[in-house]
Amino acid sequence: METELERRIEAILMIADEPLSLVSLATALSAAVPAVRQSIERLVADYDGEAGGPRRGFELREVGGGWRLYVRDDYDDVVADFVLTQNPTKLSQAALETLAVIAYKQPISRGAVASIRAVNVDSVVRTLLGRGLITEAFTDSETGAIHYATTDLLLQQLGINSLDELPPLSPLLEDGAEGFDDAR
Amino acid sequence: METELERRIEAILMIADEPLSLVSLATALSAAVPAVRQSIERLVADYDGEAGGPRRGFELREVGGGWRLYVRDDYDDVVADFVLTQNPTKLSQAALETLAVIAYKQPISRGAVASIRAVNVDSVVRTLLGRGLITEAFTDSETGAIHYATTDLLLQQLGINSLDELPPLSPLLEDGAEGFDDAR
Amino acid sequence: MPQPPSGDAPAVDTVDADQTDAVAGAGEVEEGEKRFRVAVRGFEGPFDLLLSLIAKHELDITDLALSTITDEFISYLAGLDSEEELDQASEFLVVAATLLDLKIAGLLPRGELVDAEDVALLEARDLLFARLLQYRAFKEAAGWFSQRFDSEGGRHPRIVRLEEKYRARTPELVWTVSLQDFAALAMLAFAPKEIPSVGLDHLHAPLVSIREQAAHVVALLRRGEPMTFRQLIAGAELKGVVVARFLAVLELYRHATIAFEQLEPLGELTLRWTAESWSEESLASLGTDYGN
Repeated sequence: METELERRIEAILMIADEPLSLVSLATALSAAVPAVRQSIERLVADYDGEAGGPRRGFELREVGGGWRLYVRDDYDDVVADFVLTQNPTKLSQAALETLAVIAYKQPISRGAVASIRAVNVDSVVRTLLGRGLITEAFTDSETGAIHYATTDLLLQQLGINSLDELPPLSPLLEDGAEGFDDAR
Repeated sequence: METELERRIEAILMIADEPLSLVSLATALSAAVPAVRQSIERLVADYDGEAGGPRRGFELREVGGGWRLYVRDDYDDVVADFVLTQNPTKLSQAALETLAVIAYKQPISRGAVASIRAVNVDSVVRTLLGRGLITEAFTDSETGAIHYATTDLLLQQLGINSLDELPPLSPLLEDGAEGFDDAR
Repeated sequence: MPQPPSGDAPAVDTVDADQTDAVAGAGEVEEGEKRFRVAVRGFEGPFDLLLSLIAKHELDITDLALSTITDEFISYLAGLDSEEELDQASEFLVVAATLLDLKIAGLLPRGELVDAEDVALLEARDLLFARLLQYRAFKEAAGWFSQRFDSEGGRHPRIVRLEEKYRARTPELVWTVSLQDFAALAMLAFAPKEIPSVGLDHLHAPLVSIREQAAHVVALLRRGEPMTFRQLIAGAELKGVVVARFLAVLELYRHATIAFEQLEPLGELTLRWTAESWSEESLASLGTDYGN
């Protein structure tokens, strides 16, 4: 019965085109979330060769808050020729820095980002929106200022599951930031 | 060594969208065709549970002269249910707006749509493709960007015979839209 | 140790080796070769290193001739060709603006005369340091983002077209949009999105506004009579008001609207209106560096 659940999860993973959360898997399979979690764990171990079988050319990874099949990184070079990699153009330094500010300070208004960056960030914010890396979280009812937050797509592209996995800003900033906050 | 070949084939199958012939696999892996054939046979048996492991939720099948991973027939219902939940009968507002942008600006790349809509449109474009309302018109040879166009199905749904019958947008907005193009 | 602005600034001791390594190590996240290097009296090395030394109070900002750095930077700019280097250039501008503010704060007279005004100005200086630190921290974080994007960009998730048999079983689309509605949707999508400007003043109302104080200073000086700074701050009770008024004077000086005279170090500061054209708009752009 448990094994059967793993096979059904395998079938769905085969056609999924984005990371699937435990909840959405459980809903689709009419199964309990803990059971799905256990099955996922077993599948991960299975594909990693820890269940008696071979270490597969693919792996099951948790990225962006969900589970998805990936080519195992050992074989990324092997498949590179096979995929039409449409690598999006790299983000500029300005865009990366703005993204970092939003990631750590979200939800944050464009004006607040600009005051940290000390430059106008309008076009950069637009680029980040178009890339789907940030989204409009809410609009302040008093000031009308749109506040931005990062998206699951950002987590996916960073290969992490939650914002908690962002590296801590250096302790230097901690000191600095306090002074800065006071000033505002 | 032989086993290693199976893992590399597995990696390629995981991301291959089309059935792959033995020859194209052999070429990609710099391996001999007979060795690839044997590996494929072993993988088929492996996924079918004849190599000591479980009978997987997916299978390796030869279709149209090539090999591709498919959901195992036994799990068709599970997958069909899942697909159903992913595809409601009505298009979302985001999908409709994206469709409108493509209709008036075709052929247009996904990136260009994203920059007009200021959101990421990847999943919406997939939905529209899946619904047959848009199609891949051509791929820019330089950038590799796929350009999309609308289909006859859209014309039918709108009750018109050609794109010329789309109501003209006000000249003012045309300017605005062009401004955005420049800004990209 | 802070030095008075006039007089000979002693050469700063050479940076000890391990420190250089530490900072250079942090910078290696981004590729190193063609980065902007600075050579001013007492310091030679990457701009980054210069910054971190200033931030750690190990190099005195008042010892630096910013004009030399700027000159070097302009000639460095002339040799730029790639977009990446241009990124560095814009980064420099951000930091240079902060450095300039820092230097203005750093040039304040200090010495035996320690009074409330000086203390407040020192606090303002620390705030600018804080901004520098914050900028550096986010820059480092951006480096991490870039690395992750690169490494994750090389990974391959399974994305394949849905098999036809499943696609055929998806429920039929219920189309309810009329031709006119469809055109209206297009118009909605093409309409230039208003980018509402965000008045920071609403968000973090500052206790004292430099712009307001500048308006006050302008009003006093525009009458034409020179005034001493002491006269300018007469009646100001709040420490913050004095500081803001001083910063306003510096800002106005930067905009070449006023000139000042100081006959001897720590002597009386006399201010004079020199601007030929002045509009309220000029006032609006004042003090924006300070976030208000």
